[in-house]
Amino acid sequence: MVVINIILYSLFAILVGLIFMGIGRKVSARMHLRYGPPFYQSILDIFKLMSRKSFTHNFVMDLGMVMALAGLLGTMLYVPIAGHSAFISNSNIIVIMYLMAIGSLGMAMAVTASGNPNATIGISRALTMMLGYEIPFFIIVLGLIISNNSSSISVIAASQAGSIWNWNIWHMPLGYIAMEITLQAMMGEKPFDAMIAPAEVASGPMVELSGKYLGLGLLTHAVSIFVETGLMVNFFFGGGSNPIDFVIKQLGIYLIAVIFDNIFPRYKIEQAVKFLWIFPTGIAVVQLLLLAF
Amino acid sequence: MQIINYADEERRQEDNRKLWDKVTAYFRSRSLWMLHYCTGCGAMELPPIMTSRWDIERFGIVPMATPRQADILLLTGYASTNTMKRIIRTYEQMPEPKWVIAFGSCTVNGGMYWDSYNTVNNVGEYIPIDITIAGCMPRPEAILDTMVKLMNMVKSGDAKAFQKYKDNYGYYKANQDKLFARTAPVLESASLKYVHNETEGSEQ
Amino acid sequence: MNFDSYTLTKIAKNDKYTTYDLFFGPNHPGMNGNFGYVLDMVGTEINNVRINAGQLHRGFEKLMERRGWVQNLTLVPRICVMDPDPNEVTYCMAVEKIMNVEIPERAKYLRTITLEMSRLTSLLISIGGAGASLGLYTIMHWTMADRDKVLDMFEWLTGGRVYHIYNIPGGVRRDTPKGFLEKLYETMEYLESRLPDYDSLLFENPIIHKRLKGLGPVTKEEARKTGLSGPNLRASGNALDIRKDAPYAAYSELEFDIITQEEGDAFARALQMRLEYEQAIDLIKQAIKKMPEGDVHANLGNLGMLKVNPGEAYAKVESSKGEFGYYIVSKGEKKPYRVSVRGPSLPAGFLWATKHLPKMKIDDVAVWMGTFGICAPDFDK
Amino acid sequence: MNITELLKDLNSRGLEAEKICDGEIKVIANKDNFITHLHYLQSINYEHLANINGVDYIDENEFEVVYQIYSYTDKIHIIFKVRIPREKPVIQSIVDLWEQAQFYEREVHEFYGIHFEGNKDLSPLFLEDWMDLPPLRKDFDTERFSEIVMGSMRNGGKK
Repeated sequence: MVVINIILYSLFAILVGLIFMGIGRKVSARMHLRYGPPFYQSILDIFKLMSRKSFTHNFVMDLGMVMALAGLLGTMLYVPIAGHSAFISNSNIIVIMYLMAIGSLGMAMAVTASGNPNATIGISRALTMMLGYEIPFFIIVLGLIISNNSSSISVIAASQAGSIWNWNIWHMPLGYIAMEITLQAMMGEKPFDAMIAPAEVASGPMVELSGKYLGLGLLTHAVSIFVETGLMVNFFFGGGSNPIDFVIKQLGIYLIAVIFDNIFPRYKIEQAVKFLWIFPTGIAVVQLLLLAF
Repeated sequence: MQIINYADEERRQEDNRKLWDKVTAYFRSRSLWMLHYCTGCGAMELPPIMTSRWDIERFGIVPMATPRQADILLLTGYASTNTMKRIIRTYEQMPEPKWVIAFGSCTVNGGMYWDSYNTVNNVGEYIPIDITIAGCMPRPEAILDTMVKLMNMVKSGDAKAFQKYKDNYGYYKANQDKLFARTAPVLESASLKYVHNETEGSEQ
Repeated sequence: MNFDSYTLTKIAKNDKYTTYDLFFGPNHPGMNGNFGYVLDMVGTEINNVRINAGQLHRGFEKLMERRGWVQNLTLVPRICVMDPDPNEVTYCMAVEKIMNVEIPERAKYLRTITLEMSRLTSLLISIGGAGASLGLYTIMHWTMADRDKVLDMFEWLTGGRVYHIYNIPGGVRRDTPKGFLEKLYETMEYLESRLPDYDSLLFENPIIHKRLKGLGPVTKEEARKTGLSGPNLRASGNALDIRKDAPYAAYSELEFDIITQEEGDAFARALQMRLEYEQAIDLIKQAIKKMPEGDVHANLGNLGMLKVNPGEAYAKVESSKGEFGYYIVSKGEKKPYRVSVRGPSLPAGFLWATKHLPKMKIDDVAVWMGTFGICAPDFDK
Repeated sequence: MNITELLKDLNSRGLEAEKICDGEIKVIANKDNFITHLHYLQSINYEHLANINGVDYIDENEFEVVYQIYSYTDKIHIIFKVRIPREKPVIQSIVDLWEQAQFYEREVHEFYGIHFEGNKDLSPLFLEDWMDLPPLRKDFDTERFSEIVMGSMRNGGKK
């Protein structure tokens, strides 16, 4: 039963993530004054990529890509979807934060194995960016833990149930603002997309990925969108009463990120880390102090 | 050396591909990624087809940063000898299946640069081409029409130039060598060349 | 063996793995055009730069010696695909200078209009490209969509979208179609109404300020001495413009000021482009209002058999990127004896690359190129 | 300095200067001492070097190196010409005067085979593995070259 659950939850997360990507592309297109691709375009892309021949450089590259996807799927299983989850766990935030790093590390292993300098610069930027957003993210999470006396996401989500006015976004608005900025960096959207910057490092980590590897990379991205927006819904938007409610809230959060993505140019990596360490961290610290005292 | 024409051969036969091949062909045709490489001035008409007026992303066609990720190689205009070298390298880096579209008259027969010492006349002699677009430069409508035509060719399985490259590699390689692997001057007049050496300069 | 610190540093310096070559272009999304730099990198910092040009070399100057005077008109606009009309006008001006022909008044105004429209299309690409190299693709899509409106007007006037071949020795090819000038005026008003959007998205964006200010500075004196021209020269504080210094076409009859910036950095160059874009709209409006009636072409006989008397001339035009100059030598034959082209991008693309790129981070290369408005075909020829 | 004064000044320095039209003069200099003249021109505010190009006068068996110089203060363009023999195409480099000259000189070297003494880097800029005559020389037949290497055909192969 648990195995079937895990497979179903994974497929659900991938599907939702891919459709979100398609809708995001459509929204960007409308902001560019274009018509845009159909909302299921990303699914077509994945099928095509999986059917192509692909180049591998060595065993580490194969392993790394699978590890990245597996790490993020593992993270996803700990995120409660409207109170449901694949197996019984207390969905501890610390575990999730720990597992989320595996995705990035797997990607780092895979792309550095390719030996392309663009990919190496790109992934070193991605890891630096992780260093940048983990600190404000952890401070926000600390605030949530303190206010709920629990590090379980299920508990945090359940505490907001009932009315819309129970949502944490009203209780800790500063934390929400900090999280919104941090989320932009976590999803790698502009202005924090220095790692994939096509004009600088020719799409960074993805430079040497072809066919199935790029497909796995896209799937990883889709799952990461699901996980990160899911965390946001659980933290600040009451976790949703049913899965459809949950997904709609996720979509809203994703579209805010997409809109910001389209109106900002990108920071350099050092500017981005500096920004993340000053503004969201500062706001989150103020929120933490307000909650603590 | 004989060149096998797959498109004709295929049309004579019935469409006896397996269902799975048909399905993959459909997905491939709906998600063609093109390489972001402006080889010549034809690249100037690519931004218009990517922006609001013609918006090629409707068909799932988006520019990609590196040859590894791309399905279509666009030869946007004349290919100089140096560019041809890079085009071949780029083409060989792309994973299969891959398709090539040649833009403009100058890729077909040299166009207005037919007698230039540094531009290739027929790009099709060096790498296999699926579709060529005539004109200098082709209008965005022509490019869009070509893209849709390529989508249909991919869907029906006619676009097989990349297999032609593998099967007739000897022919293409011989042409490429003729262009790049020159060891001696081509024209006799090269013996007139004055080579300056330092000792001569210092005697004065 | 005795390893003192000196030997160790020497070994570290000679270690071939401390630096690596990164090919920035020709196949790179950040590169505009088929051109490249080979960057010798230490980490993410550039140590040295080698120029990897010649991918667009077609031997124009040789081909022009082989073709007739009017046949060459098909070749010249291809030297710069973004900004083709200055090439045609410069070539025609050089031929007219040798032949000592005065072109009709109306033709002068029409030349002015095509030149300024061409400047609009080119600057729209440059502004959009500068945004896109920083990841702001929205501005790229907007400017490209607006550029299409100018291209439509070009198509109506000349029959071609990108290459027009409208200017011929002795004037322009044909008179304006009915209703063209009114529609052009409307288009200009539309483009002007789009400017606030560009400003709020690009030029007032705090991240753009952060990225561009202080990047790649050029001082006033250096800009004059190293052959920079056009917006790059004026962005460093030099009030110099060929349209004022050596007026051609109808510029002496139009009213405009030379726009300058003081800082000379990448942001000043980007802002300069945007201000010149606004000025070009204004110039077109003025030219439409002042447009005289009359012939559009001086009678030079059968143009296909055109023979130019012996002589030589250098003509230059202020294009959107700087000075386009044509030096033509005629020996009184059906073909030019020598045509030499001066493209505006060489000082920026070659000399300033070797000055600015070392010690720059890889992040800034694309936007540095974008603000200089480097157009590879005009030095590759 | 206006154009007549400039012509008088240049003629007094032993240069053949001639007016072409308004704001444009032609100067012919000797290959041995042209650098001093360029130096003088630069000192009187002729600070913009627009281009260096070669011309192949094959009938006279001479190359001409042409420097396009412009003064932002006088608004006068000078076409500064130096002739050198075709058999021995060597001329002094002006890299010390204008930095951008090194690239223009590389270009002229590549296309005409003219050697610039004092320019440290004259490696090919545009053409790769070029073994024939420099292509812009008049005795280089580009059509024949294209026919042999790229298989181009005049009139599509019809005679």
